[in-house]
Order: sequence, then C-alpha cells, then structure tokens
Amino acid sequence: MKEIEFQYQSDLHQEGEIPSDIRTEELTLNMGPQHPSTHGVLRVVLQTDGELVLQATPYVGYLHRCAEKIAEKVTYRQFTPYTDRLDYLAGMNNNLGFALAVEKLGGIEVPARAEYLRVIFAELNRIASHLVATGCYGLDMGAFTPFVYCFREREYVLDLFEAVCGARLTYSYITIGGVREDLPDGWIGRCREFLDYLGPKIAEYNNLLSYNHIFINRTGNVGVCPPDLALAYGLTGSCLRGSGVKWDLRKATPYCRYNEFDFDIPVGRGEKGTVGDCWDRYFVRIQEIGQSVRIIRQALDKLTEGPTQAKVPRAVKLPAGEIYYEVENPRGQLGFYLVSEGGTSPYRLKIRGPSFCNLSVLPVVARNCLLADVTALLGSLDIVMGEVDR
Amino acid sequence: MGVTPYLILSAILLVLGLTIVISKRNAIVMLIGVEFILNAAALNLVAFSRHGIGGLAGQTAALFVIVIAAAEAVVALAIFLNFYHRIATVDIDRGDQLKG
Amino acid sequence: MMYVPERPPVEYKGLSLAIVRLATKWGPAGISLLLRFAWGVFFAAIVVLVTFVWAVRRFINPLLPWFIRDVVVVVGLLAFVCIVAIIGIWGERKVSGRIQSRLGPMRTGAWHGWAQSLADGLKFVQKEDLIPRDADQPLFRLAPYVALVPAFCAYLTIPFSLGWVFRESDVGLLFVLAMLAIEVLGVIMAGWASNSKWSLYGAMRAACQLVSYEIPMGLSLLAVVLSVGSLNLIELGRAQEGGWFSWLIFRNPFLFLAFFTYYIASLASCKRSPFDLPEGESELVAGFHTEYSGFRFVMFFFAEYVAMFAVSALATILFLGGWNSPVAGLCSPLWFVLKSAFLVWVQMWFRWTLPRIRIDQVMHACVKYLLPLSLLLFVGSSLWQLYDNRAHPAFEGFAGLLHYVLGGVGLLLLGLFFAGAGYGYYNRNRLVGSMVRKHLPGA
Amino acid sequence: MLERLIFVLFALPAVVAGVAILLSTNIVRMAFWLITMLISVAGLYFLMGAYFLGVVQILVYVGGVAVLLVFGVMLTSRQLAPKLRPGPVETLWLATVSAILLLGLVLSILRAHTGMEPLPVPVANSPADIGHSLMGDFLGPFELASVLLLVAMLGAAYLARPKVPVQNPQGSKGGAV
Repeated sequence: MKEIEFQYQSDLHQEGEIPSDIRTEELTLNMGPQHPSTHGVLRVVLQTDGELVLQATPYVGYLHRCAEKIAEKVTYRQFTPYTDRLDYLAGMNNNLGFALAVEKLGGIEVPARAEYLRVIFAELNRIASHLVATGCYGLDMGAFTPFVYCFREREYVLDLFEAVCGARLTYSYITIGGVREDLPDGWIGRCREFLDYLGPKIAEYNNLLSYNHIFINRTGNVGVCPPDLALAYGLTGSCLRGSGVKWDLRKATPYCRYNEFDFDIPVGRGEKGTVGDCWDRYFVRIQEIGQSVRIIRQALDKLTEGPTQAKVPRAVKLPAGEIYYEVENPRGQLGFYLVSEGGTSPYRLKIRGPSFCNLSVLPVVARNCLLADVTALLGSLDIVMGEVDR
Repeated sequence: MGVTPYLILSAILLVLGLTIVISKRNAIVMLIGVEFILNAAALNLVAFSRHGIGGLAGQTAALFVIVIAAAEAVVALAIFLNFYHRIATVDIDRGDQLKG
Repeated sequence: MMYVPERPPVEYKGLSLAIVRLATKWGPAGISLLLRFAWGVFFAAIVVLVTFVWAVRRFINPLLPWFIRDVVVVVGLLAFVCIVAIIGIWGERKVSGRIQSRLGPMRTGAWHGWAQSLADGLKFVQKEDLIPRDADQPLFRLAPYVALVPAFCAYLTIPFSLGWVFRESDVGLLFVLAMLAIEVLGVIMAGWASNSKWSLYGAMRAACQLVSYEIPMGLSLLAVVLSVGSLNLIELGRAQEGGWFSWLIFRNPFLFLAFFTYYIASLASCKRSPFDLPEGESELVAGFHTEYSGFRFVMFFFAEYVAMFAVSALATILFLGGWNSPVAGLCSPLWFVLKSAFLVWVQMWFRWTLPRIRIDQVMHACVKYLLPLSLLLFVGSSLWQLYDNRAHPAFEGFAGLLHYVLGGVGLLLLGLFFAGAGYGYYNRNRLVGSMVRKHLPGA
Repeated sequence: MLERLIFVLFALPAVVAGVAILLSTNIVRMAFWLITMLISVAGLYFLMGAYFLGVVQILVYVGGVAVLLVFGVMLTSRQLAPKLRPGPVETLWLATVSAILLLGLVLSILRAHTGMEPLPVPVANSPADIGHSLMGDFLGPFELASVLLLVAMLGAAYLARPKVPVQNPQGSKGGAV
C-alpha cells in the first residue's frame, strides 16, 4: 500500500483541539454553483487552510424542478418524460425504474422481447453514462484527452438510441408495458459492431488514464470511503462497489430477467491504494462497462420475436396501494415510492436519487484533504445534479 | 557623469530605507526598508568600482550583499511567519515578550 | 437578491475612441477582408521580415547608427515573438485536435484554420476590458505587462545563429533566466490584484512552484555551463559545432540526464501540464487569470507561449546544438527554430496526454527528486570535466567512447520516435477503430 | 548625455518607490514598489557595466527574495492599516530627522567627491573575472557566505516547520461512523 507522503498539518482540527500555539487562517472558499468541476450546479463551501481543505459542505437545490410534485398532477404515462430528466445521463434506466414500479403496482405483464430490449437499452445507457463519468473524471484530473475519447464513444451509443427512438438524451423509450418502438432494420448488427469496437477502447482508456502513474497518485488513497461508512451513508452503485461491497440489485433482486444473464459484479479491491479510494470507484465503472458489454451480447442472442408492448390502456389506472421499487442505475439504486389512490395519477411519488445519497458522504470523506482532492472525490462520486435536486 | 549622482541616489535610498524601518510597525515592511538600505550600500560599492576605486572588489562585495540579503530575507520571513502564527499579527510592537 | 455590481458605463476617449470607432465601423469588413487574404499577407510578412533582417544585417548594418539598428532589430524580434505566439496557439489547437482524433480549427483562413489565433486576437481586442470592482486596479492593469514584457526581453540575448542576436552578452544565459524569473511576478500580481480567492490560490501555487523549480532548472543549466566554461549563449552554441555527436547533450552522461531534468523543470516554470496547477481549470476555475478578459487575457496567453518557446530555445542552445545542424557545417537560424519548435511541440504533447499533479506532489517531485538529481548532475558534470582531458588518457578514451554511445542512444530515441509516429500514422484507421469513419443512421 | 538620461530613468523609479512605500498603507503595493526599486537598481548596475551583478540582482532579488516577500505579505496581510501610517507628531519628528540625515549625507558627498570621473573602460567584470575574484581575494568571505547560506536555509526550514505532530493523513479518517 502506498502512503501519501504529504504531511497534513492541521490533522488535529478533526478532533476539535487546536493547539494553543498555532493559529491557522481559515479561508471560506465557495466552490460552485458555477465551477468547472462540480458537475453542474452543485455548491460546495470549503473551509480551507492554505491548500488544505478542513471541511467541505455541499449545498444543493439549484436545479430543483419539483419533479415529485409534478408527478401528482400528471398521468402515469405523462410522467415518463420527467423521469428522463432526473439523471439526464441515464434516461433509459430512469424510464425503466418508473415503468417497473408502475407495472408492479398495476400487475402488468411485459412481453419477453420487450424485457430483453429493456435490458439492452438499460445496459447501453449504462455504458454511455459510465463513459461520461470516466471522461469527466479525466478532465477533473486535468487530462483533457480521455474526455474527448469517451465522448466520441458515447456518440455511437447515442446514435444507436437515436436510431431507435429519435432522441439522443431524453428518450422516454421504455414506457409502461414495454418499449415504445421495435428495433429498426439492421440495428442489431450495428449494435454488435459497436460492442466489438468498444472492447479495445477500454484497454485504451486503461493505458491512457487508469494506469497512468500521475493519475494513480492523484486518486489512489484519496477520498477513502471504507465499506462500513459506505453502508452507513446509503451509498449505492459503483460508489458502494468501489468500497468493496459486493451488492448489485441486478443480482440481488433481479428484474427484467437479469437472472438469465451471466455477468460479474466488479468491486473495489484497493489495487492502487486503500479499498474505497477514488481510484477504486473509478475503476469499478471501467469494469462495469465491460460487464455491460457482456450482458448486451447475451441479450442480443436471446432476443426473441414477439410484441414489444403489453396491452395497456392509454390512461393507466392503478389500484389503490403503494409500492417502493428500486433498480440499479449507473449511479446507484434509483427508487420510486409510489402511492396510488386508484386514479390516473399518483397520490405521491417519492424518488430516491442515488446521486443525492452518494453526495451525502462528501462532508465526511472530504476532511483534511487537499483542494485538488475535493475535485478528485467529487468526480469519483459521479453525481448528476438533475438527480440530486430532482 | 561622475560618481556623485550615484552617491546621492544611494544616500536618498539609504535615508528612505531608514525612515521606512523607523516609521513602519509592520515587520515585513521593515524588511522592505532593510532591503532599501542594503541596496543603497551595494549601489555605492558598484559605483566606486566603476569609478576606479578598489577594482573588482566593489562588485564582489555587492555580490555578497545580495547573498546576505537573500539569507536575511529567508530567515526573517520564517521568523515573521512563526511570529504571525503565534500572535496572529506582524505588528512588531506586539512582540514584546521573549517567548512565544 | 442577486448581487449586481454597479459599474459606470464605459467611456472611450482619445485613441481608444478612435480605435473603437474604427473597429465598429470597419471592423467586420476589415476582418473578413483580412481573413480572406491574410494567408498570403501573413506569410508575405514572414518572408518580408526575414529578408528585411537579412538585408539589415548584410548591407545596412555598417552604415546605420547603432540605435536605429537596435530599433529595427527589436521590431523584428517583436514580430518574431508575436508570430511564435500566434503559431503556437494555433499549433496547440491543431496538436490537441489530432491527439484527440479531432481536426481542430479548420475554417478560419481557409487552410487548416491557420488564421484562428488571429481571429481570436481580433475578437479579444474588441472585448470589453473588464476589471472587477474590488480589484486592485493599478496592479490589475499592470500585471499582464509584467508577465509579457520580461518574456519578450528574454529574447534580447537569445542568439538565433551566429550574429543573429540582439546583444551578445557574457551573461546571456543568466539574463534569460532572470527575465523568465520576473514573469512570476506578473502572475502573482494578477492573482493578488484580482481580489478573487481562486486567483489568489493560483498566484500562491505559481509562486511556490516557480521559485522551487528555478533551482533544479538553474543547476541543470549550470552543469552545461561548467563543461563549456561560459555563460555566453553564442559561445555555448559555438562549442557544439560539428554535427550530431558534438552536441552538448551527448558530451557526457550527466549532461544527457541534465537535459531531461532541465526540460521537466522548464515545464514547471512555464506552468505547463502536468505542472499547470496555477491555472488548473478543474480546481481553480482558471487560476491567476480567472478575472481577466479581453486583451489582458491575451497578454497572459501570449506570455505563456513566448515563455514556452524561450525555455525551449535555451534547451536547444545549451543541449541540442543550437543553430548547428545534425550534419556538420550547415548552421542556420532555421535549425534553431526547428529544434525549439520541436521541444515546444513535445510540451504540447505532454499537455494533452497527462493528468495534472497535485500541489504536494509538485513540491515533492522538486525537493525530493529533481533537486538532488540536478545537484548530483552538477557535481558529476564538474568531476567529469576535471578528468576528461589529456592528463587522464584512459578516462579520456572511455569518455570519447561513451560520448558516441550516448549519441547513438540519442539517434535511437529519435529513430524510435519517428518509427512510432510513422506506425501510428499508417495504421491510424485500425488504431482508432472501425466505427470512426462510418455513419450510423441518424448521424 | 544619454547616460544621464538613462540614469534618471532608473534613479527616479527607485526614489519614487521609496517615497511611495513611506506614504502607502497597502502592504502588497509596498512589496511591488520594492520590486520596482530592485529592478531600477539592477538597471543602474547595467548602466555601470556591471552586467553580472545586474543579472544576479534580478535573478536572486526579484526572482527569489521579492517573490518570497510577496508570498509572506499575502500570507500575513490580514490586518494592515493602523500601524502602517505614523501619527502627525511622529511624522514631523521623522521628517526632520530624515531630512537632516539626508542633508548631511548629500553635503558631505558633494564636498568629498566632486571631481571623480568614471574609468574610460569599466574594470574587467565578466563572470570569469568575478569568479577569479571570489576564488582569489575573497575566498574567505565566499566560504563564509556559503556557510551563512547553509545556516540560513537550515534555520528557515527549522523555523517554518509544522509545529503540529504529524498523523497519518486522510486515509481511514472516514471510518469514525
């Protein structure tokens, strides 16, 4: 295990005992809401002593759009587009989560082809989302080129999405009862070509960024979030797995026939530092891209002919009752708590945004670190403000 | 142009430096004043060297002045920073105790 | 409540009024004209400049009083420096584009977007000169000049070739280093005067980093100075006449390593990646020039590229033979510019490949590795100088052999570099992947 | 004539810098005025043909000492103004003393060195000559200066060391939950 050689001067601040003979100048630094590496409109107030960050407090709410309140006023079908805008980098997964919640409460059966298509698109979107996370993380670390590479690859995923539903960011493709459209001609071939193309690219990212000595020094042993802390703060997704906890809803409570697929859950092993450091969280995402490729290949093989949409009335009515349903989003477990009174719109919809929970660990971990480490930590938590603020 | 303008300039710098050292209560500003005095002296030395007194000795001595100024500035700043950490000011009137 | 600072409306007076009038009235037409024909104008200007300098040197020089000659040469140098910055900025964008499998600027000026930095410059000149209300006005205004002017002054003693120098000086090397050292002050001044915490952080980091890295940089250069025995850049260049194997970098193993320590330290002193902390945009927004806009920002930008070329020029003169060609006898300023440009290109290559180092790692890299190493090289080089002479025939023979081995290593490195580049170029389609040139539906 | 002009060009900023420091209350500006003075003096060295000295002045003083000073100013300039401007009585007292001192110095200079003219050619002062001088006549002071520098470096490092006992950094800090 490597040690960070820098000796943090004001370690005692954490215990609250400042020795009487030293006076430190604390400077309050306002990072955001407009800052290049807060990934949107997050505002982090930093208490700094020189380059040392004593405390980082996130303030959220700059992107609040009342998504939950809107849900009470629109029908179930009408709410699907709003879910696109939660985690706007993973619209397919959000659609899927909401659709599954509604279907579960309404007892709607989804045809087999639609199930496989859902898996394919959810995993493709996971790839796209992780590509953004990886590229932006490189950018946060000062390496511009991985960012462009990752966005280049993401373009091809978006092209695939566009071919099937016409949208590149807010898809509303996975709807209640199935998916909106069947695949266009030749799509499967293109998808396979993309998967073949992506494989070598992951090795390229690893050479360029993951195993770069400077990158490892910047991220290994930085922002360590041990497993117990990760569990205590409700971290999910790659942040939790980065801390070494082998937990994935796709394995634990399989939905959409995930149980039929053969894939691994990558976890952080502390290869370049401590378990749960930034590098682990980052590398889990890289590995998950590979696993998603595996899943998509299997799903493409299993894809059967048949309808893509169950018979669901235009105005979906759900029986009175409530349900909490979680799916494994790229950023963690996206949960929908749906309370219905029997009408065409929910009585209450509560959304558990994984980014919000993941962000909550920031003030704990970002203590007594350097200014540049806050950037590293924020990037490795991979938050999307659309989901944090909803 | 003889040596006189240089000497007068050096005298002015010396007096300015002295006045700064005396009038300002901020340790770092006093250090600035000291730099003025040292430069005045070095200027004098070089001017004499240029005007035929002492050969290269004047310039060599000026070199030593620069070296010493560097050493002095480093140590003084380290002391001031310590002072500042303890008393949270660089006002030298506050440094009236012989311990921290 | 949103905080809206009160600002008096900008009033233009005198010359600035005239310029603004000119720009608003004739600006668009002028720009489009310039950009249409500037390709020719620009290169014509370079040709004219070169012939002008050549003619001045050849015919007029003996006839003119010295100060007219000086003014002419300074104007020529200024033009050269501007061209360096303009081509450097455009080149950076093209290099980054190629590295990132993009094209970079392609439209402005028709041929590979060559006029992009000219167009950017024109845009910047027209922009409002924003100064934050609470900034320290005089220092804020002064800082860009303090950054740019010394960087330009460094060129006053840099020889482009034998006789192609503004002032031949016994302390030429130290003069260049001194000028590059003043540049820090501009950065600190900018960071402080902006009255922004991010800028202040940038300034602090710059001060910390640049002062520390000056030492290994100076020591590496001194190792060379020791083995030639002069601080005069012309003398240093002259000591390397006679082709590839007489370049100082191959003279002994210590100098070979000193080249690399110098180059790393020079990266830090130019604030280039991976040492670009003072302006690291993902941490400090834009560091010391966060609050700058318009022309003042351009000056910082210029200063960066001018300094990049200056440190590369030093490396060229001290290690890579200066204006001497790899084959004996063909000395020309062209070689000097070519080698320096190559080193500048390597700086760009680094920037678009590597992540940024953290501040403590920067200091550790300097104090724990670079500084002791350069000290060792300095001592080693001086010892080598002591033994590599007639009095120690055995050692002299060994040194002569080693010097050819090092030259061979250098050739090998260069060959590998070109081989790798060629391999990458000829297999670029395969390496980039099958998808890149295909259009997907909807694309 | 030209020499006079250049002398004034460099001497004036130096004097202005000193006066400005006396009158200013902004400590950062003072530091930059100091740099003005240092560069002016370097210019005067150049004017007198002491190129090596001028370059060293810029390299060491401006590039090193002044940057250090500005750094120190930035680190400690929280409470500035009150003690930077002396009171009226103090000012009067100071002005008188300084004026008398200056007057005395200038008078004695004018009386003593009226007729001294510069050497037709400056003494040989290439870096090599200065090196010989350092290694010859001034070997003792040279060695002393090197010892002084070493001591200063050690002393400064000792004084500026972190006073807090160093613990293991960040690492497992988060595990306190």
